Amino acid sequence: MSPLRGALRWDTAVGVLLVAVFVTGLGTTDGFASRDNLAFAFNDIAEVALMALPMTLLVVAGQVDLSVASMLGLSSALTGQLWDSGWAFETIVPVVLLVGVAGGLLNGWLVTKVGLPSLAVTIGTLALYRGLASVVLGSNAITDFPETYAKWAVDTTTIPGTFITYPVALFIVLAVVAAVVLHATGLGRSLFAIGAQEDAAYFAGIRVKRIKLLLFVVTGLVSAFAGVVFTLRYGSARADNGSGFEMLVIASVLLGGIDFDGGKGTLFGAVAGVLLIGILKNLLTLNDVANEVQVIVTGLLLVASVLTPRLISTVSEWRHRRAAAATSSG
Amino acid sequence: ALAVTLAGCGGTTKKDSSDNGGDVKATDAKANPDAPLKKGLKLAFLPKQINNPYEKIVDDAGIEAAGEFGGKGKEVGPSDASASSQVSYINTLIQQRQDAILIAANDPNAVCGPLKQAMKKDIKVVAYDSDTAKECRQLFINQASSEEIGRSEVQHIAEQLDYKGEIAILSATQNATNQNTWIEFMKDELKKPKYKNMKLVKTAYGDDDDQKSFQETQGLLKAYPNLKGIISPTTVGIAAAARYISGSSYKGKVVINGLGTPNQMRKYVKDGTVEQFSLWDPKKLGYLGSYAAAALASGQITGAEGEKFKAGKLGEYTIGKDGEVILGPPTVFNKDNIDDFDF
Amino acid sequence: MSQADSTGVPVLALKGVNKSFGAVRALRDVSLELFPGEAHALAGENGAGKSTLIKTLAGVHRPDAGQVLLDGEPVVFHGPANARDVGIAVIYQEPTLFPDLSIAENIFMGRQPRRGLGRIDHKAVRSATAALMGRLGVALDPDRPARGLSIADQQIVEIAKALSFDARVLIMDEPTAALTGSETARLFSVVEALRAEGAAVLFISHRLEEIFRLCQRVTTLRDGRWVASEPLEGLTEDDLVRRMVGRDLDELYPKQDTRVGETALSVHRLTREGVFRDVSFEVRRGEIVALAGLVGAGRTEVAQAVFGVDRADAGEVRVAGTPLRPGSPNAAMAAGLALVPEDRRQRGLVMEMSIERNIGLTGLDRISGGGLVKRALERGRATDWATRLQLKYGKLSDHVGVLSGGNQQKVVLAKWLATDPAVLIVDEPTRGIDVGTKAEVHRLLSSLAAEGLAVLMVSSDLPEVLGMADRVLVMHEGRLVAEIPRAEATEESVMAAATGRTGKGRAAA
Amino acid sequence: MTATIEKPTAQAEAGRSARSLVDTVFRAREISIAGALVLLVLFTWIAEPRFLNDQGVKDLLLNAAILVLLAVGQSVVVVTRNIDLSVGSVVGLSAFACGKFVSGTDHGPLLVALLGIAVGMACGLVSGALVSFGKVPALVVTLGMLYIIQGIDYWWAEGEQINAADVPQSVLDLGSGSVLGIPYLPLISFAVLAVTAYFLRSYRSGRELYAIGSSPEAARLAGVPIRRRVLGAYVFSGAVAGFAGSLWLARFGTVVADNAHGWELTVVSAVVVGGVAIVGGVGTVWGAALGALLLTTIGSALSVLKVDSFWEDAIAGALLLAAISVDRIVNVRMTRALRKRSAR
Ligand SMILES: Nc1ncnc2c1ncn2[C@@H]1O[C@H](COP(=O)(O)OP(=O)(O)OP(=O)(O)O)[C@@H](O)[C@H]1O
Ligand SMILES: Nc1ncnc2c1ncn2[C@@H]1O[C@H](COP(=O)(O)OP(=O)(O)OP(=O)(O)O)[C@@H](O)[C@H]1O
Ligand SMILES: [Mg+2]
Ligand SMILES: [Mg+2]
Repeated sequence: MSPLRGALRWDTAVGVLLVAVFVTGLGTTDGFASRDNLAFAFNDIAEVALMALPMTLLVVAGQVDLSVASMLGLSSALTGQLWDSGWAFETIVPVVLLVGVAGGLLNGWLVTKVGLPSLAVTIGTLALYRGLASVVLGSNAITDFPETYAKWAVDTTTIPGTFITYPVALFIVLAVVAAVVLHATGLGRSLFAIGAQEDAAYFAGIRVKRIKLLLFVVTGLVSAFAGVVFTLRYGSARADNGSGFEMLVIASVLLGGIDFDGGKGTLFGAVAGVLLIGILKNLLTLNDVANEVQVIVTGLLLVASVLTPRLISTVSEWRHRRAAAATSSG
Repeated sequence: ALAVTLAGCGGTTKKDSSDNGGDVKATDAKANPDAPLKKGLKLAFLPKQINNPYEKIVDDAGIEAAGEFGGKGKEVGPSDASASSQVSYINTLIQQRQDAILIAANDPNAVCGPLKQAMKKDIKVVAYDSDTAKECRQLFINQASSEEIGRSEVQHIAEQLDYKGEIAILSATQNATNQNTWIEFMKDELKKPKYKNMKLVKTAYGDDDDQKSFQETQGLLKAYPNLKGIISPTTVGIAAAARYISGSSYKGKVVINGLGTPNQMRKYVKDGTVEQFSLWDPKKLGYLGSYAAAALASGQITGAEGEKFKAGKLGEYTIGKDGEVILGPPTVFNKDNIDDFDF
Repeated sequence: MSQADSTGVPVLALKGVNKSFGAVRALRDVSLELFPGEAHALAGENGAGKSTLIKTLAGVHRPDAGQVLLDGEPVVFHGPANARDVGIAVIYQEPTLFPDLSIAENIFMGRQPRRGLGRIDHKAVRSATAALMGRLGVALDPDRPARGLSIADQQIVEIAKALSFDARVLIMDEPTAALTGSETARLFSVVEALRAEGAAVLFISHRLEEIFRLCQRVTTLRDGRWVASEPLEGLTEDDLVRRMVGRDLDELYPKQDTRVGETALSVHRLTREGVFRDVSFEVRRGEIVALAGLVGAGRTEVAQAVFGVDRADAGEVRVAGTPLRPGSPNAAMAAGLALVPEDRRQRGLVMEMSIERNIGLTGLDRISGGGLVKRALERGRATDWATRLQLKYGKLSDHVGVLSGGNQQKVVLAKWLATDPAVLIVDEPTRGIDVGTKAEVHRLLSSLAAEGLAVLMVSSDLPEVLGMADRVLVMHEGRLVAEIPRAEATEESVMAAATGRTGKGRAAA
Repeated sequence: MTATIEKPTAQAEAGRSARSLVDTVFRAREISIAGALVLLVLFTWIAEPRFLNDQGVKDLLLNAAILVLLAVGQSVVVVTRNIDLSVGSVVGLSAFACGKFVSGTDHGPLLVALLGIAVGMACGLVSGALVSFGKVPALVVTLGMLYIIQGIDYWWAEGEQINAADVPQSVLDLGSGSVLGIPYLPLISFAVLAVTAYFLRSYRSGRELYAIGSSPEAARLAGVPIRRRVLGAYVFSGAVAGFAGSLWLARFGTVVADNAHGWELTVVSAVVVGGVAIVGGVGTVWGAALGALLLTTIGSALSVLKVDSFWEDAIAGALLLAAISVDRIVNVRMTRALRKRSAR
């Protein structure tokens, strides 16, 4: 019974679905399996995937950060503006990352010190950071980033012999770190406790506020870094870079079975969710499936991600009840 | 290289990278003007946004044109017009080994990398409607020369107003490059002595938002009681302005001209609010793009200045500076011809 | 006293009911009959299935097998609303209020009196609530939101809700667990009145004397099985315990004599405006100090301020002589303080987490090595304490939410005892715990104290206070009004202080 | 015994004075937003008197009308501890459906409104059924519905645009006409707002929505028909969004597939700013409507003050944060003062 139920968990199901989609792609679609395409397909979701990692931790702790995409945009705009005014790239990156930390601190401060709900706060900073991005860069687009750095972000540079690009490699490393933190450390346990029952966590001596603040800071930092990667990858800094990514990040995390109410989910699920969205998009596009159909598929997957486990447990409960009735009457 | 630059000046700055990213376009291939158009060419149209009504017309016409010379066209694209969203489609088109990509770029630079890759793989790239950086495509099909659009707008409205009176411009956003170029040419044209009795009082911005443009029109008419004419070189603006005026007391007293689509403007031309307006035929734009791409893919042209190719029923075109091909002067629509068009 | 006519038709009955949750068989072939005009007690250890039985009667659970009979006819309830509509009122073990709504709305939700066009008659709702409060002898403001009510006040609202039905059957799952004597007395007199009007009453309590006071018959459950249904007349408390536990019980208050050591906790002029003021006391090693008082006297708040989850406005707390950083439970824990909170569902436990993880939560650094949590250590810690407290559970990886109320309380105790504290503050340590376990908990506290632990015990259970405490501190309306040594502590002396009838001469040092 | 009676009396007295304070705090939520709104309007008006001329006031009301409507619908869902992220898509679909329906015909506004409401109700029915009967998290489901409805809309529209010229004049008149100088749209929004507010206050089913949001478990035990109520809330929110779609058509005349794209977050922020707790059980539609009015007024004020459009987003975001922070801080202070005042 219980191993069966374990296998039917949604995050496992997303993993299986991911493999199935991948294998289907290999079998049916020309050009899907090529090194170039795979490198591209994964690299194309690198920023969303990077931001999904801290977002997973946040959502497990019952919080959310809707300002990630705006922070990406602000970081991109800043990178562009500073580069254009002659700063050295080696100076720009730390400065931009610091801005990310500051943005995260603001979110975290408003949530922990002022005591506002994170959804409300980050809807505000979503507008604020995006607004600052357009203040910084206006409607300009900055290009001509240094090839020495740009080449590390693009999909044509891969780890020799593989289709793994450097942003993706970074993602893999960070995903492992995040998985260990979430599932094998005391901090991870605390995150689950905070998400499931904040009061109880606080009464157990867990430093709830400090941990939340830390999470927001890390999210800001990673989003700012994603902004740098994005800028280099497209070779174009614009204030509207990555607009709307927040929904994509959240959709991937939710698709991976992370409970938005906090306290439940696995990092594996979130990673599988991100990759599934990326691979599916690539595969559907290769097969000339119209964009609107892709949008519908994303929606259906999200609905299925919560409906399927529900149906499965209803059915198994029902079967169990029948079995119990049978034994007690027999 | 990294070590050198670091040692050299303590960091990588913009100055160091000016000669980065060499020219990929180095096409050694010679043009063969007599080569026949290849059969079964695969052309892909990549609009700014798949739901843009205007680009839909362009692309449909292009796809139809491809049928004429035995090619196959298709339209793919994102549903949001952000800078980056076109990139994954370019990649896909490369994987699908299309013969040519026709793109209306959302961002001249963000699409550059993948387009260069496409050209490396011998996929021809033609920009239309909105150009990419020059080195990232072989041709740009320009709907009309900017100078011609700007000057002709002024000429048209001047004729309607008998060369006297106050006029205003209702533009899109403050940063729209093509709008601003046109407005510069309009101002330049107005400097000519024959317009000495005309005065440009204000340039308003409706942000290509129907409601905003509507309100801006209202504002213009309130603020400048002697206003005699409005030029709106944007399809959203001219339609909103016409809608406001047709339902107001200004109808018949204020002239509206600019760029609009016949379907949007038909009602106002028929009810007399608007006498005439202009636009290039987006169908012809698509048609020309399709033929240009086919000519490239068949080796008739390479994209060099001065080369010539035949674009079906539109006749012969010559490639101008920087690989630009100009569709031709805009069509002027009025009561007599508007029913011949449906877009 | 109208003895029920056992030969008549029961208003409500269960016949051969089975109910399982996954692998747990909570009820097996259980039958029960409730007659009009009779108060019927339901007895059993924690996890015996009492609450499950009640929820089956109330339409919350559907039996897997067996029947619910109403007036002798089988019925199927499709939900609590169904049962309510036929006149069954239920007070559940855990108060289930709407924190954001007013007390009046809480009581009449979905049944508000209406005026024209189906609109709610807000005035009538308020006055009916005020009348109910009058009947219960409390003066809670009908318009006050339920958020922030103490557990006891919440329980009173629940009682008022049940009374508002004019029900034929009144079912009460440990309604008195959080109440003090006087409130309990008031509740009983109201129940007596209802019973006299012909209502059937089903009553659960772990306080046996209450069962004997209120009820005529008792049904005993053990491990989900029916043991006996019999009149209480002629039964002794020991008989009843034997039915429940299946053996004779040891002493209930096994107070050991200990050597009192140096001061472990000292609280000096602690004040939280509007809640309590100027509270000073000491607890020494080896000592059990009880903090008594009426409901709402501010005991819980003092405990929380000492532990640092609430910030005090003034005053100082020292542990072993070192002042504690205020407002930091973390610092308190580091100094050797532990707090078993009153509200176990919100504050004591993370309901969706497993038993072992809940127990591990207070010692994350102790069960980790090299930054990583060691599963074996975590499980060892949980197994150890589950055994010591005789926790009744399926697997340690089960959610604590599925445990019975008493067993949940044990998990909270386990999680704090596992921190090896020097000072243990327990707020209502045995609320909802069965007699057997209660004795266990008392023995445990007693032996821990003997080992040198300092215990501050907040309790509303007077016999417990008298039985266990070396000293009794009494609070009245936010002030510490008396300190009574064990020898002088009697029901009268404590109650006199708690109700403010003592002269200030006896006030705490 | 006497003492027991004495004690609660004292407690109740403290409780009563506390209550009136509590009341003020809760009402303060609406008052503080209204205050912020008045300040903003006054400031802008002093800086630019034309802000409040005839047309200016009309513009303010018109700009807010549709957002207010959506905020009202959203609040009803949010008080039940759920959320409807699909509103933006529903408005888009409904506006397009209405546009397609009237295009080139002379259908009247009533028919258009009914169609819009029907489209919206259908969407709300699906979301609501999934949330209430499927017992799945609302956020995920409605995010999914956002994509699904949007996809259907795109797929149906195929890049088509409905032009004002194709829309019957009677429909456009609804969007631009007015009575006694007040445009129809804000009047309609106000009517919907008032009726909804009255319903939520004075009907059992309205109160039950709050009960569900405050504690679903308690609501279940109290016999509240949770599924029906939640479904009802979604259908209502859908209907309102659909109605907003038809008003969109009436006001703007021109519709494309992605109208109101991305509005879901604006609507949610209006609701949150207006004091409706995102965890349910608390808040009024009046507050939500004020929140919506504040958000749109910030936008209008900035453009009237000729603030560089690049700054608009940043300032709007900062103002939003300031509004909710100040409100929160005031609230905390009041609660603390209240505790100390009840000190004996
Ligand atoms: N929802 C549930 N899911 C799984 N197991 C449950 C559930 N509810 C109760 N149980 C189990 O059923 C058994 C009986 O629990 P119940 O709550 O009826 O005990 P009880 O007699 O009321 O105990 P207490 O005196 O502690 O309240 C326990 O073993 C408990 O763990
Ligand atoms: N979270 C809260 N918000 C507002 N008032 C509260 C809150 N908690 C307690 N109170 C009030 O503070 C006073 C002291 O309550 P406290 O819980 O400390 O009393 P107690 O003596 O521990 O009683 P109990 O037996 O109910 O725990 C009471 O009037 C109570 O209603
Ligand atoms: Mg129980
Ligand atoms: Mg207490």
